[in-house]
Amino acid sequence: MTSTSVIDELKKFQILELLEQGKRVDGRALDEPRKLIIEINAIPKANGSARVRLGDSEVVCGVKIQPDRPFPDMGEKGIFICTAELLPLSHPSVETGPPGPDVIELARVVDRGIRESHMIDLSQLVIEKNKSVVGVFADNVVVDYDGNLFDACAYAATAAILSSKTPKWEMKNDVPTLVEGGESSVPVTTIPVSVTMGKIGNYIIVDPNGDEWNSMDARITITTDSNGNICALQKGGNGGFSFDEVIKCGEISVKVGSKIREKLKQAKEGGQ
Amino acid sequence: MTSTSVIDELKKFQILELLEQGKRVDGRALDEPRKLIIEINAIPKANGSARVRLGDSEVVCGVKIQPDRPFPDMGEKGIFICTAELLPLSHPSVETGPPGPDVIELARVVDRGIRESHMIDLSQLVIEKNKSVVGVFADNVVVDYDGNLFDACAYAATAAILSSKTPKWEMKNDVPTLVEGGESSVPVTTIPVSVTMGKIGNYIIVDPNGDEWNSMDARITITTDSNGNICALQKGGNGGFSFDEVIKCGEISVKVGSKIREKLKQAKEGGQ
Amino acid sequence: MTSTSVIDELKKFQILELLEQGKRVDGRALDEPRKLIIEINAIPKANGSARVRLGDSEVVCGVKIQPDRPFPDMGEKGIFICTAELLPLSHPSVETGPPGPDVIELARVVDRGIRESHMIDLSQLVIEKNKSVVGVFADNVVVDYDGNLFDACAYAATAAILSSKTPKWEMKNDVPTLVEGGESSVPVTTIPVSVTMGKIGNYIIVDPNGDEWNSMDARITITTDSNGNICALQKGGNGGFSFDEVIKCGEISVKVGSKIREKLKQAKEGGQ
Amino acid sequence: MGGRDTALVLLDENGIRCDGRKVDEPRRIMIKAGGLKNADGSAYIEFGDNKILVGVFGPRDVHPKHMSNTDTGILRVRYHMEPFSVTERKNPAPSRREIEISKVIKEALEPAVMLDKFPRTAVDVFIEVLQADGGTRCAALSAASVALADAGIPMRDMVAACAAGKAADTIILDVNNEEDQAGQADMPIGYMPSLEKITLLQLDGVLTPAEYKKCVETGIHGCKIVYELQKKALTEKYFGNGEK
Amino acid sequence: MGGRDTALVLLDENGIRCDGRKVDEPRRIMIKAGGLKNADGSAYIEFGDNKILVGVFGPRDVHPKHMSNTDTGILRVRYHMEPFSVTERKNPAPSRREIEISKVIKEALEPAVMLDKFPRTAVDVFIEVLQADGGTRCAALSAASVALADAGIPMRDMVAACAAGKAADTIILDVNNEEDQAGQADMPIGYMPSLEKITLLQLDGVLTPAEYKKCVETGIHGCKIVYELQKKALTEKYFGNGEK
Amino acid sequence: MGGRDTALVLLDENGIRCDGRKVDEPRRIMIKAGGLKNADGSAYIEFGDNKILVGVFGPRDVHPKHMSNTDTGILRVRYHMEPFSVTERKNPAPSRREIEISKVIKEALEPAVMLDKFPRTAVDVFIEVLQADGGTRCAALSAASVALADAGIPMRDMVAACAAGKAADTIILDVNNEEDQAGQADMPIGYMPSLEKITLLQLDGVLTPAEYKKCVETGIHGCKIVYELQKKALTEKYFGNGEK
Repeated sequence: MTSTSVIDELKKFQILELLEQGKRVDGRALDEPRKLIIEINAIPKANGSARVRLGDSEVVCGVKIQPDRPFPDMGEKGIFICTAELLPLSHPSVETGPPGPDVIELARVVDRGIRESHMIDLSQLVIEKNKSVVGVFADNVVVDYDGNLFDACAYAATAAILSSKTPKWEMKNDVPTLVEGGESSVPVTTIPVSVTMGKIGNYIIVDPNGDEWNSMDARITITTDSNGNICALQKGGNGGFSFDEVIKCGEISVKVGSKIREKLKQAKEGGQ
Repeated sequence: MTSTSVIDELKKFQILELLEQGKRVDGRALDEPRKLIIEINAIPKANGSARVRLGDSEVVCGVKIQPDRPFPDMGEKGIFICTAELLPLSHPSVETGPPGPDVIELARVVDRGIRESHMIDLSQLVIEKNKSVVGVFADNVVVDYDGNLFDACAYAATAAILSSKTPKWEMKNDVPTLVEGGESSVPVTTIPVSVTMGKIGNYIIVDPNGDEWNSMDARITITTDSNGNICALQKGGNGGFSFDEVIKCGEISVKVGSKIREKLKQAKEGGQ
Repeated sequence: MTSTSVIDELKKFQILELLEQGKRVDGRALDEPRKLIIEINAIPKANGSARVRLGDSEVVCGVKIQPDRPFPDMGEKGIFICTAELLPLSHPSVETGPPGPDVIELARVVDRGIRESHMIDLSQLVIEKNKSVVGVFADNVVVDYDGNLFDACAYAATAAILSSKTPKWEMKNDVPTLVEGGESSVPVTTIPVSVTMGKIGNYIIVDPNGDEWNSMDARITITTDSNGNICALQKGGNGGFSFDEVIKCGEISVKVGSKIREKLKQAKEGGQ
Repeated sequence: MGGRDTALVLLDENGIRCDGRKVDEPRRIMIKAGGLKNADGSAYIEFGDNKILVGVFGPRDVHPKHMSNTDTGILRVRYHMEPFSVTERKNPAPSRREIEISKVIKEALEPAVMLDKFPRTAVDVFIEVLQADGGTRCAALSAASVALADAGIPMRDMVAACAAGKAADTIILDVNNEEDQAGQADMPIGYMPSLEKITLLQLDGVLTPAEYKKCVETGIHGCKIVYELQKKALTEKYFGNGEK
Repeated sequence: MGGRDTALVLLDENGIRCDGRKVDEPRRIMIKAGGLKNADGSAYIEFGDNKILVGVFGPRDVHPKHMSNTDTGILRVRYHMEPFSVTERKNPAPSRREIEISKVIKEALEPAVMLDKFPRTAVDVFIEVLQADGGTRCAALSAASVALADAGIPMRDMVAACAAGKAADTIILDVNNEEDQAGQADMPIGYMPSLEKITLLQLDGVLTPAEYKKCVETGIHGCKIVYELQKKALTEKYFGNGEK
Repeated sequence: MGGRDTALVLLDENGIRCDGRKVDEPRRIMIKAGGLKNADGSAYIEFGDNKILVGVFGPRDVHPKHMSNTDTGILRVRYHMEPFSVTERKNPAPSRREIEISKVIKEALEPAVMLDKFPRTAVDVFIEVLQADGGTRCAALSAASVALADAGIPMRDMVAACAAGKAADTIILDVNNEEDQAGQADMPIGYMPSLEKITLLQLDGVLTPAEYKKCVETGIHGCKIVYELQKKALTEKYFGNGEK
């Protein structure tokens, strides 16, 4: 039978005690994310890729772009799918096998943040209406874990998409056929940035690390777009937020998000 | 390790003792089914539906009708598939996950009872020969369990099919396309009725409730059609029947079946 | 917790002691395979079949030949797939359920031995280029186990393919259609023979039986073709081979293989 | 948000929505406590055209044992859609969407349930969507709270849930299926009115910071309407003319 | 029943069936007891073109232990078709049909096996259909009885099995594949001749009550023919010229 | 071997291969020991265009317990390809090919690892192919040896791996993707250079007995080159300027 370990309890106590003095275990301000390192084109044979470290959490995202059938009733739009997987080498507690609810939620939240921002202009990814469209698959794999994978995966996927080149296909004899030299950037309309905040006691902290993640009462992930609008949100954890906290988290996500967005732009420029 | 519980043993003893006096635990005659309540159109957005209570067993059946590819070598017939699922809220012992042999047998017996009676005239459900046909899917979900799901599901599926309206499709550009206003009843040729009997000691009882179900030595489910013919049968349980018992069960199924058939007809009329 | 049983240890000790005197537990020479009995056409309704006993290991292989879609980029070649399954009646330790790594390796090694020899001329199995090809499926089922299934399955599959007749199909209205009376042998270019050797201590033994299989440090399976060339190889087991041993095993596989090849040819002749 | 083009008028010149509602008006809601024989507690909700049944079992033993917790009870939630509940017949295998919603509803209920009162045991909440119409997770969460109360599970408060959203550039209450497909944003909210805590919050679709605030306020307003109906359902069962 | 239209004459003017048999005549049946080295008991049957192998293990320990029963032994049956046993190559994953037939055969054997003689243990019956030709479940059940006897499992009686059915408006014994596809009814029966108990009974297809009675009688007649061949197979192995 | 027809010149008149290498020259190889924070040991290899990450955990407890062995530790290996590692996006479910390669690599490592030093426990080797280019199993095995050493697992020797093969009727070292697709034979070899033992050996494609011998010799030559780079990687981490 499981039981909250004494060490976990002590860590939470220490984290809370520091927060009451306005401090965090790793010295950050409450609204300060960890150091973000973005390496694009880490997987050169993919159509786009990025390797991202957020503190000691590390994610590799590869983008594959290939022709696909459109979804029913969506014949005038390309396909975008974003996944996330925790590799067993990322942490001793990760098990192989089909993903559990935590990983499924992670993948779906990262996917929705990008999807709802309309980052990729899917209407430009049609080969032949109702018959063949371009599919953009952004697969995240977590190689090292230290909390807050929501943001680490979102940044990896966004950076990988920004770095992606899509081949060009035309229909020949009803089959999508590659057009040599037709490569272009993926059509991007905005840069979504997810900011995840944890609630410990009555404190809201940005980008919780692994120890903070284990001590949180609740969390909220808010994605904002280049216009500073909010385009996706997910509350998690077995605690609740007050109305004021929810509004405050919205404000933090806009402010922190705009700084991260600059880093993503720089990474793209640097990689070109 | 499992072991037949003492309470189960005592219940079986009590049931047998009463049967020796010609009585059942709930006061019914040996060949008397429980009270049957049929509510049709319980799921208005489905193409047909019914909510059925047989004693304290309760089943909801929804029918979905949609174009499908014909089975190989069956290009001149529509498709009929009937399923059954025990929802975990129907009884504390039900587990989530893939269905076990009991539930698979339940679904297949209910499906065959309807299929072998030729209730639905599948030859009328062809959109274009060999290319596209109409599929009728009758999905039963059990929401409360008190024995004899074979009959509860069969009645729910039959009532739901009787209440169903099928849209009309025509092939346009090789795609089945909805014809507005083309709705009609599903073509029905007969009304199959399943009657399940349990054998306890040397007694044959109709429609065993939950306690009787746990005490049975063997069971038999016989489906009859509107002509009073027998069109499907399934013996179950780890006991056997004599030749005379099998013939007697056939007679009971015809007699009891005709009464249930009237209730199914009334429910259809009432619902229109 | 598992632990090597004392009986297994004693058996291994006995096997080694005999090997030091140049003997095997069943009296065979070190490079002598067990008695091989091949019955072809054991499953007359299949397109080809064989029942093979290698000592007390017994395998039934049935070949089904049917039209299929070609693999992408392989539109000018038919399909060949060989599988292997351990039936639970073959040994008390076999469990039902999806195959484990051992059985997956077995199936893939048997498949590759035949595939890499180019035994079947797949270029002759095309119905219409890029659209429809002939698929040859050779499914092995193990019905009795006494070691060395690699060779028993390979011989069963090879004998079954040699005995196979393929129907003829032509495209009519874009559908592969059977041509009556068009039956012919499967086009065969060579007869691959797999020879499996075990290493116990410093001894190399051919065709290990069940007890020898449990005592092996490592094994090697080498397939040779009718020209005496080596066309597939798989090392297994948690020990290693020296360079000299690997070369010696190659020589044994050519020598033993040519004898087995004669038996396979005879079985085919005998069956016709 | 789908954001599909459509000829549908989501909001007319008089501020009336496509289904005749005002901007801050929820759909028809009917909640019934109890109803199932075998479940320890149950509830049935009709929320617009949603029809959802919830059954609760527990506190009961946990199998396998190592899944239990010596310090607290655990809550397990399964959100499940029937094959016939949606327009295209649904594959019976649990979808990733169903798994995520199960988790989100579980985490929305946990702050309300006094799990520490029954360590080593589990409370199981089984949600069955018989007919779906947009906003199933809010309807399901509202019914689940009633079913937990009906099962006698000690609770700090009930969680009431309702979505707010944006359509035709206006913040609206209780987004229906058409508004969800053609609209601009959907924000499901779960709220404990007595404790003033938001326990479920999601958003799909684009909102300015000001709209975001308005949307949360509107959703909480809807939750309070639902809360009254939840209490009424329990009152009817336990103090009314008995179960119908 | 498929009830497909076909030019096939199922019964000619002389009462002879499409494969040359009379109405009450079974197909060629060959049963062999034993044959497998590793199984505790085994049998092989050819029943028309059916070729079926059965292996039995047990009584043996049950894993995991909580599946065992302190009061009685348990019987486990797996009916399985090889990929090459049917016209279209079969997918190796167990089909719902195979799972149902496994259960039906298990329940047909249970009245015959004295399971109470070996509590806490299991007897496993593995049925492998090498070639299928209509009536596999009856052939499988008949062979399984012989394999259980060959394994020395104490039994009250053997279960013999044969189907009856209806084709060309006539009740016939031992429906073959063509008759099953084009015919009107198929009724597999499992029967313990000494104890006069029907332990397997299924029906697909339409019968009047009178035909129903005739059909059961005809099937039992077939079971008695099979029963003699089962006994002969065991006699040959244990008292004959030894195993061939 | 695919043996596809292709216009590609695999070997020109000067004995230079399609990627500019000589017949006995391996591709560019870069090995780094360490790198992951949470793993007990790790390594990263670039071998041609292969990019592979390996993490090792253990010795650690085995769950479930009955999988452990009282006499020895056990080694568990998972070889896994990322969806984006190959030309066509790979389905995330483990393929039969991945399961076989996991087993082959496990059996290639076992002779090197002193498993008897830590009975009842397990060492887990997780291999992640980030980018694949032909010869992944050799690159993976070479990196796994370094990761095991980095984790401090006691070893008899390291296993170095490299493939040899045949293309344009010539025995060549370290077959690349084009040579594998269009070539005549591919023989991956895993070798412990100090103990002179071959622990991985496979062959696809046709070789005469003489070519077979040459191919094994060539492969072992390649393994020795890899071995030096493995030792260099460990030296750099433990005795160099520290981890970069």
